[in-house]
Amino acid sequence: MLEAVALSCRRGERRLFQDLHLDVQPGSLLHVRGRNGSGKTTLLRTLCGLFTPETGEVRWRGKSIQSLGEDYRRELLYCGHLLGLKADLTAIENLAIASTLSSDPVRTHELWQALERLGLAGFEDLPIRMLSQGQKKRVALARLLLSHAPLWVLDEPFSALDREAVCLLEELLARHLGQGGLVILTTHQEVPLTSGRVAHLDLGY
Amino acid sequence: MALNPFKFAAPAVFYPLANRLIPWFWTLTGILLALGLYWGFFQTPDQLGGNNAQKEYYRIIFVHVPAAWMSMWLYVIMVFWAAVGLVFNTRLSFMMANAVAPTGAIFTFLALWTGAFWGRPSWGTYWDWDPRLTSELVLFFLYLGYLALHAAIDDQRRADRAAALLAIVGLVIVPVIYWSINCPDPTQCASLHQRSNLTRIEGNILFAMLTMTLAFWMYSFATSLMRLRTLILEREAEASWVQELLNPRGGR
Amino acid sequence: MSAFFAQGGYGFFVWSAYGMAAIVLIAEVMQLRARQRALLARLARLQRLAGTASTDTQGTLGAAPGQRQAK
Amino acid sequence: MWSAFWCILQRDLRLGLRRRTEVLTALAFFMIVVSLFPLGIGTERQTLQILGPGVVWVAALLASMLALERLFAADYEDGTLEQLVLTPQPLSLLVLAKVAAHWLLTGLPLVLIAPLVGMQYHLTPTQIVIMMLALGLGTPVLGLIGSIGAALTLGVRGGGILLSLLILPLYIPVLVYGAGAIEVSRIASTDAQPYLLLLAAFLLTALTLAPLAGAAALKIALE
Repeated sequence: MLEAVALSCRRGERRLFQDLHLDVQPGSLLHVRGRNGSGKTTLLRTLCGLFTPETGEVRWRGKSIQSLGEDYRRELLYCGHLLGLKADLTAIENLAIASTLSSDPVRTHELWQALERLGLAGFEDLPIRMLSQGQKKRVALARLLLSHAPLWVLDEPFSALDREAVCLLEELLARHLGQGGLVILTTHQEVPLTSGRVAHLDLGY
Repeated sequence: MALNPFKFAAPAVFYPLANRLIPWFWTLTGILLALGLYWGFFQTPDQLGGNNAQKEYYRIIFVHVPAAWMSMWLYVIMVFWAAVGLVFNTRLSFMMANAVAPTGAIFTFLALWTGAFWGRPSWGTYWDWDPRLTSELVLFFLYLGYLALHAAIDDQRRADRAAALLAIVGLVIVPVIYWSINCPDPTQCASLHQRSNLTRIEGNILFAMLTMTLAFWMYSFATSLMRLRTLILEREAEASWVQELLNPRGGR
Repeated sequence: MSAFFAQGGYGFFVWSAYGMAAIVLIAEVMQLRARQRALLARLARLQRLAGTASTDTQGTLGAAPGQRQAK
Repeated sequence: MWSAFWCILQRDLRLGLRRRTEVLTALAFFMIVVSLFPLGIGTERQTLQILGPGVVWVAALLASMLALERLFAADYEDGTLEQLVLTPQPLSLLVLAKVAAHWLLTGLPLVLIAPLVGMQYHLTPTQIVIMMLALGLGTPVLGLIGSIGAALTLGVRGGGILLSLLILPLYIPVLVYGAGAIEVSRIASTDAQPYLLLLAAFLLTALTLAPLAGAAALKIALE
């Protein structure tokens, strides 16, 4: 479903990886591992189309993501190191904007339910800047709950999460994979998954 | 993706080619410069133009006009390579644009300086808001903008592409700037007065000026290729072909 | 010859223009040559460092691992 | 698609109003610069009337330049810009929405405060009306062209000064015809008509081309 063909990327003068091939099938999770600076984030951003590779191509459903453009982005959800939340807006406002922009708008009560399920009851209408780092991360993860995008690209999703949130995220990933979704993520801890296949990709060795 | 269409686009192949071309361009520059200066100073009448003829100071024309032309041509060449770089995503094209930019900026400065020293005897002031001088000044700012933006961004790749886009936007807006300076009052838009047409100028002067222009072209090629050679080396320092290049005996 | 330098009394203007042209163009060429020579020297030094480092100690100084075994 | 445009416009307006300082500083800067000139060049009517149009426009250029630096910077720092690029909406439309919101917050106040400035410079009532029209047509163009520069210098050290070096030369046509319109309308306001038409032409061209260049610049900046 998502392939990368002869991908090579360069950051400044350093070549991060060369001739990288990928083929992620529906219902499977690709766990990208590697030391700091081995190009994990660059690879993820290349797969999303944020970074143009020096050579090689990323294909979704057989077609290059450049030619697909908006269609590819409709089926993609990216969570990077930065949470993508406006500090002055409340959690509800942030999620409402994210869902209108993702062109499959969600009714407001679903927003409240999602936040409640992520243990943010009572914090929904506070400006994000008043929340703790862990709570902000949960608001960002609420988008996983609301999104219908089959492809999830997550950069260090488990960072700054407490025990309970980690279990919740694992449950979300399992449910997504169960429905035939794809996940590409980087994390420094093992990913104990209940359903779906886990593949590993090691960079920089 | 298919290998790059044009073979010379690979820096490794282009570097030796540049090495061979540079001496040729220097010799051509030397010959043309000598011929142009000799002809300009010794084979030309002592004044230019019919009625209120310009005295000997008109000879600044042999440096001012070629420099002004080069400043404009090099900007267009810079934008061409910038566009090629953005479209084909080839790093050498961006290096080409970076190699040409400083020389273009220098010619713009030269055009302004020599223009001022020509203006003083013929118009009575070093600076006059004559549309041509003002446009040259604006072009100088565009060059400075390109160089400043490229230098300010650390990541080489983003610097190339950002500066390239700025150059393209600059080229799109330059005609509008030139036009708005030339006819600030749209109702009776003064035609671009003093269209300097070359035919009226006396033969020898014209010959000297064109020779000097050719000399400046050769100079631009030579300096751009030299700067390009250094840029390639700087950016491909780790590449294997650079190691062989440094000790042709091939390691121990 | 002095008429040549006088340029009909406008020598100051003519030679300031040509003088600046000469200064600027020659300066550019000198700067380019110096930059190239400095770069080549630096690369050669890095090369030597990489060369000597690989014979006595096993430290890597940017030389590709493959190249080291090739000795 | 237009719901996304409206959503971003609304979001930025809400953000702008919650952080009123950024809005007021651009306006205050404009007023201060405009009020400084008479102290520098003397305060008799004649010189002020001649210099008025030019000073107003240069101050408008500088004020919009200062406000532009924050156009994308806030979104760049908290990661929302990445999300914007990755939405299934055309990026140039979102850039247009952001520039529109930015103009409503910083450009429009300049137009509304123009009468005050006109009085400071003893401009005739017709000149003040023409000034408001010219500023109304010109300031969006400043925002649109400036947004390209803001995107190019995103996250770059010394971005503010660099932005002005890159973008001010591109503002010259707007400055020439904007100031010209006010200048020539001292006698009859009809004389300013060709100037205003030209400014309108600049606005239409900028509306179509600038967002495309801005979107490309954003993609380059986010790499």
